[in-house]
This record gives sequence, structure tokens and C-alpha cells, in this order.
Amino acid sequence: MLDAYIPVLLFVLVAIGFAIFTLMVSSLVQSSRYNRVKLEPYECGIEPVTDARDRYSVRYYLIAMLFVIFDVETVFMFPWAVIMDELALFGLIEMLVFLFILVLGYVYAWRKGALEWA
Amino acid sequence: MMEITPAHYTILSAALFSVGLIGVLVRRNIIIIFMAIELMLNAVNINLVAYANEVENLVGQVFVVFVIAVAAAEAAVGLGIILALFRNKETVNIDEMNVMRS
Amino acid sequence: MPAGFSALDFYYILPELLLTGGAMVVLLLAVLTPRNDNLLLGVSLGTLVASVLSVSLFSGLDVTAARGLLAVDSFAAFFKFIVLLSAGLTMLMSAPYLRVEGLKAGEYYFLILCATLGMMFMASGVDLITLFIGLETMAVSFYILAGFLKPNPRSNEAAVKYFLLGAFSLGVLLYGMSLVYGATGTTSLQGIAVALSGQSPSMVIVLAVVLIGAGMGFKIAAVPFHMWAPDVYEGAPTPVTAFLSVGSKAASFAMLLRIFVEALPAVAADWSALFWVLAVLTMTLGNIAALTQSNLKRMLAYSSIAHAGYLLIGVVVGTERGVASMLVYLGVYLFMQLGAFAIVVAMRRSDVVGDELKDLGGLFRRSPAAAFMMLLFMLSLGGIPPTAGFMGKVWLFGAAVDAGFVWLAVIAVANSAVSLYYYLRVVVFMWMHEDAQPGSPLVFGPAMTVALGIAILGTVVFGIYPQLLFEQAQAAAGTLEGFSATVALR
Amino acid sequence: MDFIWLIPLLPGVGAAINGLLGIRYFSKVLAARIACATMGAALLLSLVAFLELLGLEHREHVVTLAHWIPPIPLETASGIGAFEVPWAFRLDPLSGMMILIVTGIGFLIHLYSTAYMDHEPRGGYVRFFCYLNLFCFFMLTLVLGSTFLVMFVGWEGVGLCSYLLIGFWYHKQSASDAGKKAFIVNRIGDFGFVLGVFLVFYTFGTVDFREVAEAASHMPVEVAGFGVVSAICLLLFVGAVGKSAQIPLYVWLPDAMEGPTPVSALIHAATMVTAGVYMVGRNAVLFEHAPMVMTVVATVGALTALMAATIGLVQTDIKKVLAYSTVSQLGYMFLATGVGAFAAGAFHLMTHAFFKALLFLGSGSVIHAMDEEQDMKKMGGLKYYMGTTFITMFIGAIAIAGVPPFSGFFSKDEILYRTFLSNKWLWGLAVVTAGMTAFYMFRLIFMTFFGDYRGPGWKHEEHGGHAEEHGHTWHGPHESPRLMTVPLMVLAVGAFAAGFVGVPAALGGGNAIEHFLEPSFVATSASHAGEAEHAVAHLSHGAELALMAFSVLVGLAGISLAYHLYVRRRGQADRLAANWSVAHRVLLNKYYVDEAYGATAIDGTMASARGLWTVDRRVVDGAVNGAGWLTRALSWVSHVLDKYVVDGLVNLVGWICQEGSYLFRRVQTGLIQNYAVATLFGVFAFITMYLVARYVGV
Repeated sequence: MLDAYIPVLLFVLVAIGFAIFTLMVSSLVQSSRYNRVKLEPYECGIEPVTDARDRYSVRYYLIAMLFVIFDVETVFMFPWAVIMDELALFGLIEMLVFLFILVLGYVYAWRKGALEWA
Repeated sequence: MMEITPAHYTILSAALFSVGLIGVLVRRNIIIIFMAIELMLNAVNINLVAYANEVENLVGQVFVVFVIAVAAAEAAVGLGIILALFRNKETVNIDEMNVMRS
Repeated sequence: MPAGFSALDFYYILPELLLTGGAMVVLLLAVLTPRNDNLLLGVSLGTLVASVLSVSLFSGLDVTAARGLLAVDSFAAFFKFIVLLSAGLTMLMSAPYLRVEGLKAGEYYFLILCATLGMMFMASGVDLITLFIGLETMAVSFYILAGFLKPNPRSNEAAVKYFLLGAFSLGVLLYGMSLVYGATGTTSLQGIAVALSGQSPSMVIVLAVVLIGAGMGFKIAAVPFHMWAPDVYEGAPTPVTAFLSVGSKAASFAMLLRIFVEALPAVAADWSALFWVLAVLTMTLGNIAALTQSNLKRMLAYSSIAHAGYLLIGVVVGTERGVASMLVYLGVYLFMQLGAFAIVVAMRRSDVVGDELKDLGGLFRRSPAAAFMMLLFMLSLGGIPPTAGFMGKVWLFGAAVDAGFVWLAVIAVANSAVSLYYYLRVVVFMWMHEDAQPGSPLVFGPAMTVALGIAILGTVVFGIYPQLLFEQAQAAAGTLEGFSATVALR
Repeated sequence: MDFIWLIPLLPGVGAAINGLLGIRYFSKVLAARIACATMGAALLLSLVAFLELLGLEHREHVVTLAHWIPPIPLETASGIGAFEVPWAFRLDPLSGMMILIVTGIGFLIHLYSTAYMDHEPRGGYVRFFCYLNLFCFFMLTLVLGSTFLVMFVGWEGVGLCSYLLIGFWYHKQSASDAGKKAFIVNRIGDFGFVLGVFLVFYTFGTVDFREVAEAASHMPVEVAGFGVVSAICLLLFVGAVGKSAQIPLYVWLPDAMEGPTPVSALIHAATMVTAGVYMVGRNAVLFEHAPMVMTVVATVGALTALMAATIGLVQTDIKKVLAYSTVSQLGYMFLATGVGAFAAGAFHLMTHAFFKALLFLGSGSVIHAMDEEQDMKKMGGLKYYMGTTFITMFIGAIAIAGVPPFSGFFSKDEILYRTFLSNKWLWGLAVVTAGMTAFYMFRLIFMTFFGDYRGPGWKHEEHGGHAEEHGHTWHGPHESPRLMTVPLMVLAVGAFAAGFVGVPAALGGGNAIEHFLEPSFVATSASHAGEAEHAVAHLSHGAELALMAFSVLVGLAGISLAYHLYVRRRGQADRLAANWSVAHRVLLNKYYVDEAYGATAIDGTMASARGLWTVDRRVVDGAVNGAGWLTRALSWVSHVLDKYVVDGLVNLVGWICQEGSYLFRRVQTGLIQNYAVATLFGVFAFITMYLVARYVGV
């Protein structure tokens, strides 16, 4: 079964080999004279003014948290969806209760102002 | 012609678990440590799914679903805690969390 | 309704349902109405009372509900009473604390209710999944509660430590559980016991036992998995610390008993040895480390570690009597520990933090009542007759001797002799030391008074007349399966 | 007499009232009244109970209040037994005598304290009486308890109270240290006691004294071997050693003198420290079945008596002298119990309670008069200032010196006699101790009350109330207020007369107390054992009288020696100057004695040389000096032992715990990852444990 992967293996080897080969060749032919302009991050365009790493507003994290929670809860819906007809009304009610609890959490987050910006 | 047996999964999960373990022990950034812990949990998930496949019942997969959900909840709570901490300490470096000791 | 389910199942989880509903109501009140602490406290306590009543509906029952995910038996009932009572006392002592610290009561009570809910599932779950969910419900609530003093760096640190180490130990625990599942193909405790009976335990199971033991050992703060406890106990808000050291410990012991006694009797010899070592380490290190603590909460943290050590004796013994004595001890421990913490909470005033040992200086002269209550709790924790603590110890050590663990009993007695030193040290501070800077006088509001009253009552009554507690505990221990195998293996 | 449970309860109530309300609201007077009233009531009740007890023919009455520990099935030597303990109190001759002592002397000391503690601030004053009552509550519980566990309640309780009272003046570092020391030492003892009780239950399936005695009386006497009964007795004796300050655990008692003097009198002389003796007597039947342990008890007792006495010889702190004397007398009691003379031990316990309480209260009165001065070198001639105290203390001293017909004589002589019958060596030690006791007691009396005043001067009252302007000024030694002297007088009467309840047959008495106490020391089933025990070899009355005379002579010798050294040579030179030879002798004495004095403290060998030189120089003085030197050398040695060996051991225990604690604290680095590592370490350790267990097969 593994022999099916042999072409892939060959391809990978060739790719890596090619990369290494080109690098070596270019390092042989390139000229190694530098000047200030060459060393700048951008040779054209606007001069960078501040540090690229900037701190995000805490709101992003809040939203991220809320998303993670409400997103993952869907994981409970897939099994239900699969055998929905089997569970019938009982399953439906169960799922509604489940969603109701989620909505409560949502309401809480909303009232707490977790969803507004600034 | 080689068969992927549960043993392989076990080894994989063990390896993943160890990676997580090492991560917890050596990293300094709390967020990354927490990611390492998530790795450990996922190792558990691999185990469960593989065994569920082996013993031919779905309990393992149900277990996995709950683990995932709980992991998500923990992630959210953890993020909140770390934020609160960052507000006070302006750092997420774990070596600076030793106000309380001995 | 799908096969295996019936309306009865919902009747059986009535206490948990009530708790959930109450929690949601509290949460909504917190955001939809103007802040009204007393209302929130009332609703929360009402929920607890309703839950207690509904638990007592099932007294004497011994069935499994929801396709064998939950057990409704005296064992679960006993622990549900313990956690509900400790939650109630915690809320009562929290009321003044929240006022002093200016904390949001709504979220606080909500989280305590959630934690209680989780504990109740830990007490009644007979399936690894149920137990795991209960554990996490409790743990996540506690992560937040530990960091509830947002502007306080110590509290943040406590939260982070508890969170990271808790998640870590959860990973270990889950890995053990997954191994068990792999080896037995089921997560139901009974199923596991059946699958393992007969065959000689494989190395995988032993590994699983160690991993699960470590995970549970973390929750009950057993040496060497205890190291989070002192820091977290010190940093967390005091009532939370109290709840953590009583409720969480009790529930974790319930889960531990369920898993090891019900599911793993086949390897009883192995885990009995494991817990023998754990017990000795825990009580000794806990006591010795407590000797030189200067912070009251930290000292109590170590003392609670030591008490976990005593409690482990019951697990080691593993017989019905062992477990019964454990339950007795937990019931007694609930009152004395919460009482002691209640005093510490009362020490917290607008101008005094009051969790340092020296803050107790000359307390006897400033507030004799508080000093005498603390004296009572300290004597009880130290196991001096005729307090309840003494009863618990007699019963527990007796069980150890009875099952032939004489050395364990001797070590335990020696340990409680050592422990007396630091308990009486507190007394010395209250009686014989210069007054600490007085700050505003101690006042016991109605809620705090009730809490202390209950704690005192329990400590005294169960010291003078422990019969009731003993009967309950024996009944509860009786409904835990798997003893026969355990005893057979010894 | 089902009311006996009230006897302990009353002081308890007093303590509760004073503790909860008094600290805040009560005036000194009110608090003191409450305390004294409760004690007085308890005293009356005890008297009634005692009289009723005399009425009973089987001399025992047990009152069961309620169930305490419900039956717990516990494995015992004889199958599963039910570990069941009721709240039961037992009144029998022994406990009857004890409650009289505790309540009686307790009451007197309460009265005394009202005056003695008067210049405490109100809070401390109330606190003091709260503790004192609490102590009496626990002590009475200990005495009346009908089972080991009820006794243990009192046992721990009195420990706590003495701990609190030793450190009563908490601002004194020495005081709190002393408290800590007492605490650690007593823990060691209690550990033995608890184990002993465990073993008792395991062996006999009960913890009721009477039932244990019954069961034990049917067991063979472990003449040769060291059986379970011996083990029990040894463990119990460890407890007794801790509580009653015997070798090697006696170190805490002298330090305990940091507490207020009434406390020293009540707790550390009359009652608590005798609890060990009481407990041993309580289990007389057990001990009689363990002859080896009896020997141990007797030896420890005798050695303690001697050692403490020698130390007492050189102390100059008046309370320290009394403290060591207490240790020594306790040694006597253990010696008595050790040779099987339980009644004699209890008898001495009673008389000792009287005269030692008297002496302590007297010393308290002196200290009071001397404005908190405790050094006898700075006293002297006080008899001119405080007559009552002097006379009463003098009576106490005579009593303890064993001069007939004072109480000490009868009890001590009974012990010596019984010891002589069983072991001549121990008798020798005891007699030597008796001599030393007489010596240092009268040394105390003479240094304090005789000679001329050596204390600090004081301003006389020529110009009126000027003194008052700067608060408390001292107007020189003065007799103490009535409230302090009256208890002294009462106790003095007791110290004189208490002995007559035990006049030995040889002096035509019936030795009433021995026959009275007998029922407490024998198992009822084998009560004829009483006669059996009486059948032990008797000496002819003539020989007994000879022994008596000898011990009395030894006592007198001690007194005269003290007189010789501390009175004759002092301050009489001018009157004796006329007769130069006498004056010469006085001078020589002064010379040599002081030499021996200084030298021994510094360098034993030099002193011995001088001592020998003196012996051949002048026989009389030589004897005197030799005696002086020998005793002092002994005391010096035992001092060193006390300081470096015993103390060292005690401190070692504490040290180990402390260091261990610091070690664990260093592990707690506060770094999360170290904690995680610890967890992992645990996991790996346990897995290794299993691998080893499995494949090595341990």
C-alpha cells in the first residue's frame, strides 16, 4: 500500500533538490556588494514609521472568545442532525432547550456590552 | 503492504501528548503553554477516536465531542483570565508569576 | 422518546435541573435588574434549598438513570448534601465579603451555583463521561472564581496557576481515561469493572491507574500533585478558597471513590498501594509545611492538604467501613474548615486584609466571641475531644487499624500530634500576642452569623453526639458497589 | 449523688461567662466573684459527694450522662469489639480525694489570686480568672472521668490551660518560650498516652477503667517476660512522665515558673502535675501486672527525686527552688507507685498538694512584698516585716522536711518504709533526697526570712502621700493583704494536720487513708487481693520505728546543716566575738564554705582538693564542707545534664520539624512549571514503583 506514495516521494526529493541547486548556483554567480539603499526593508514606497507589531484592541479577544464558544457548540448539533428523524420530537425539544441556554448566554454577553465596540 | 493498527494511533497520540507535555514545561509564554495543553487534549482525542474505531462503539467519539466542547470553554475562560492578568502585569511571561511562593 | 429514556430520568435529575434553572435565573437577574445583592443571595439560597429538598426525595433509592450515566443512591445523596451545604455556607459568608471588596454578586453566585452543579454530577456520575463533564463544570467555574478579584494581581496569579495546572492535570486524567476506554471498550464504571474482572491487570491498566490517580490527586491536592493549592488558596478570594477546600475536595473524593472502588476493584491491590504512599506523603508534608506559615489562608491550605492525607486513609482501606469513615470525616471537615475560613472572612474589613497570622494578634481582647469560635475550630481541626474533628479521626484511624493498616494509623496519629502545634499557634496569637493594628471592629452581619452558627453547631453537635452522621455515612457507603472484589483481593 | 457531673461543669460555666462577657463588660470585682463563686459551689458539691461516698459500702458510684462515641466495630485481640464511650464520671475514693484537693485548693487559690493579680489591667485580670476556671473544669473532668477518653479530654484541656497560663505575660519572651517548651514536651508524652489507650482498647476491648482493671486482673502477672500489659503500662507511663515532669521530660516544669505564682501553686504544684501519678494509680491493677514497668517507674521516680533535689540546692530564685522541689516530690510519688504502694503515693500527693501550694503562695506573698523580686540573695530578715507569711511558710517547710507530726512526715515515711521493704538501693536514694529536701527548704526559709535584710532600700513615709504622684511606689517589704494571708493560714492548718489521716500502725494509728483508698487500686472481683498485698513482708514495729527515727534524723540533719550554713555564720560574729575560738570557727566555716561554694561552680577538681584538705584539717567543718561540696558537685553535674542533654533532645524534635518545614517551603518556588514538573515526577515515580513491583517482584 505504501508503494503508492513512491511518486510523491520522488516529487518531493526533486523539488527540494531543485531548490538547493538553484540557491547554490545563484550564490556562486551573484555579486556581494551592498549599500544602504539595498539594505532598507522597502526600496520604494512610504517609509515605515512605527513598529509593525501593534497591540490589538481587547475587543478582538472578546469577540474571539464568544466566537469560539458559540462556534464549538455546533459540534453538538451534528450528531443530532444525523439521527434527527430517529429522535423525533423529543430530540427537537432537547435541542431547543440546548439552544435556549446558549441564547441566555448570548443575552448576558449582549447586556454586558461585550458586543459593542469601544 | 503495511496496515495502520491502533498501535500506530497510540504511538502517534503518545508522541503528540509528549510534545504537548514538553511544550508546557519549556515555553515561557502563557498563551503558548495553553496551546501545548490543547495539544495534550488532542492527543487524548486521537486515542479515543482510534479506540472507538477498534472496539466498534461510538462512546469514544461522543467522549471526543465533549472533550472538544470543554476544551473550547477552557480556551475562552483561559483567554479571559490571561487578559485580566495582562491588564495588571503588562506581561504574559510565566516566570513573572511568582508573587506567591513558599 | 428514544429507547432507554423515560420521563423518570428527568425526575431523577430534578436537583440538578433546579440548580441549573436557578443559576440561569440568577444570571439574568444580574444583568436585567438593577444590582440587588440581597435578592440575588435569596434566589441562590432558595435554589440550593429547593435542590436539597429534591435530593431528599430520593432517600433510600438505589437506581441508575439516563442509560446508566447517573446513579441515584445514598452515596450520591450524601455528597450532594455536603456540597450543597458547603455552597450555602460559602454564599452566606460571601455576602459581607462581596460588599467589602465591591464585587459583582450576580456572576459570583452564578458561578458558585455552576460549580455546585458540577460537583453534584461528580457525586452521582457512574460513567467516565459524566464524571468528566461534572469535573470540568466545577473546575472552569473555579478558574473564574479564583481570579474574581480582577484588579488584584495575587488573584490573577492564582487564577492563572489554577487554570494552567488544572488544564494540565485534566490532560493527564483524560489520557488515563482514554487508556481505560481502549482497554475495556466502555466508559461505564460497571462495564469497566466487568471487563477487567478475572484477567490479570495489564500494564496499560496500571498506567491508566497511575494517570487517573495523578489527575484526581491534583484535584484533592495530594502530595506531590498539591503544589498549586497553597498559592491558589492564598490568592483566591477567601470564601472561594473555603469552597475550594471543602466542596471541590469532597466532590473530587466522591469521583475518586466512584472510579477506583466501583470501576477498578480488579486492580485494588495496585491502587491501594499507590494511595498508601500518597496518604503518608500528603499528611506528613502538609503538616510539616504548615508549621512555619505566616499567612493564615496559606496555613489553612496546607492543613487542608494534610486533611486530604487523612481522608486518603479511607481510600487505602477501601472497605465499606473505610469509605464510611471517610464520609464521616468529610462531613465533619465541612463544618470546621468552613467555620475557620468564615472567621478569616470576618477578619477582612474595609481597612484590614486580615489574612496574616499576626492580624489575629490579641483578637481575644478585641472580639472574644470570634476568638472562642476560632479556638473551637482549631481544636476540632487538631482533633481534640470532644469536638467533631476528634470523632472523625477516631472513626477514620479506627477503620485503618481494623483493616490491618496499623502503621498508617500510627503515622496519622503522630501527624495529628504535630498538627496541633500550628493550630494552637493560632490560639497563641489570638490570646498571647500584642494587639495587631485594630482597624475597624469585627462585625458579624446576619448572613455571617447564620453561617458561623451552623458551623459551630455542626462542630459541637457532631462532637458530642455523632450518631446521626455515622448512620448516614454507613448507609451511603453501603450503596457503593465493588467492595466485595476489593476485600477479596486483600 | 448523680449530680457529680455538675462539679466540673460549674467552673466551666464560670469560665464561659467570664470569657464571653467578662472580657468586654465585667469589672474586676464581678469577674473575681463569679470565678470564686463557681469554685466555692464546686467545693461544696464535692464535699457533699464525698460524704455520700463514705456512706456507700462498695465505695464507687458511676454516673453516665449520655452516649458519646456510638459503638464502632473495631478489631481487638479477642475478635471484633465495639468501641463505645459514654460521657461517664466515676466517683470512688481516689477521685473523691482528688476532687476535694482540686476544688478545695483551687478555691483558696482563686481567693488568693483576687488580691495577687490586683495590679493587672482589667482585661488581663478577667482573662486570668477565665483561664483559672477553665483549668479547674478540665482538671475535674480528668479526675472524674470514668474512661480513658473522658480522662483524655481533661488531659488535653489542662495541657492547653497550663500552656495559656505559663505564657500569661506574653510580652515576656521567656514566658512564651516556656509555654512553647511545655507544649512540645507534653506532645511527646501525649503521643505515648494515646498509643497506650489504643493498645488498651485493642487488648481489652474497652476503655472503661473498671472493666480494664477487671480484665487485667484475670491475666497472668508478666513476671519474666515483657508482654502486652507491660507495653501498655510503659506507654501510659510515658504520658505520665510528660505530664508529671519526670526524667527525661521534666525540663518544662522549672521554666513554667514564668507564669503567675498562683498558677504555679495550683497547676504546677498541687494539681495538674500530679495527674500523671493519679493516672498511674488509676490503673494500679494494670501496673501490678507489669512488674518490669513497675521497676522502671520506681527507678525513674527515685532518680528524678534525687536529681531535682540536688539541682534545688543551688538555686537562688525562690520559685525555681520550689519548682525543683516539686519535681523531686513527684519523683517520690512515682517511687511509691513503683514499689506498689499506690495508697502511699496518693497520700503523699494529698499532703504535698497542701504544703507545696502553701509554700508557693507564701513565696508569692514574699515576691509581692519584695516588689516582684525573686532572688533570695536580695531578701533576708523578712520575718520582721511579714509575720504571717513567715510562720505559715515555716510550717510548710517543716511539713515537707518530714518532721513529725507534720503531714509530710507521715506520707513520706510511709513511702520510705514501703520502699525499704522492696528495694534497699532505692530506699537509700530516697533517704538522701529526704535530707537534701530538708536542707534546701530551710536554706530557702533562712535566706528569705532570717539574717538581715539585703534587699534594695526604699523611701520612708516621712512626708506623706508624696509618693503617690508618680504612680506605684514601693514602700518596702510589707505583709500581704488579708485575702492572701487567709488562704495561707488555711493551707498551713492543712499542711500540719493532713497527715493524721494516715498515721501508720507502728505509731498506733490505723493508717486510715490506705484502707480508704484500697478499693480504687484493686479489681473488685479480686478485692481480697487487698489482704494479699498487705501480706507483703512486714517488719516488726520496732524496726519500722527505727527506720522512722532514722529518716527523721536525716531530715533534722539537713535542717541543722542549713541552719549551720545560713544562720549561725551570719551576723552573729559580734555577739560571739567575746569567745574568740567560736568566732574563729565561724570565720573558718565562712572561709571554707565560700571557697567550696565558688570553686565547685567553677572547677570541680580544685574544690575536691580543697574539700579533702578541709576534711583532714577539721573533721567537723570538713564534714560540713564535704557535704556541701558533694551535693553542689552533684547538682552541677545534673545541671549540665539538664541543660545540654535533655533540653537538647527536646529542642531537636522541634528543630527537625522547623527545618523540614523550611525545606518544603523552598520547594514551593511559585513557578507554575516547577509545579508541573513535580506532578510529572509523581507520575513517573509511581509508574517506576509499579514496574519494580511487577518485574522485580518486591
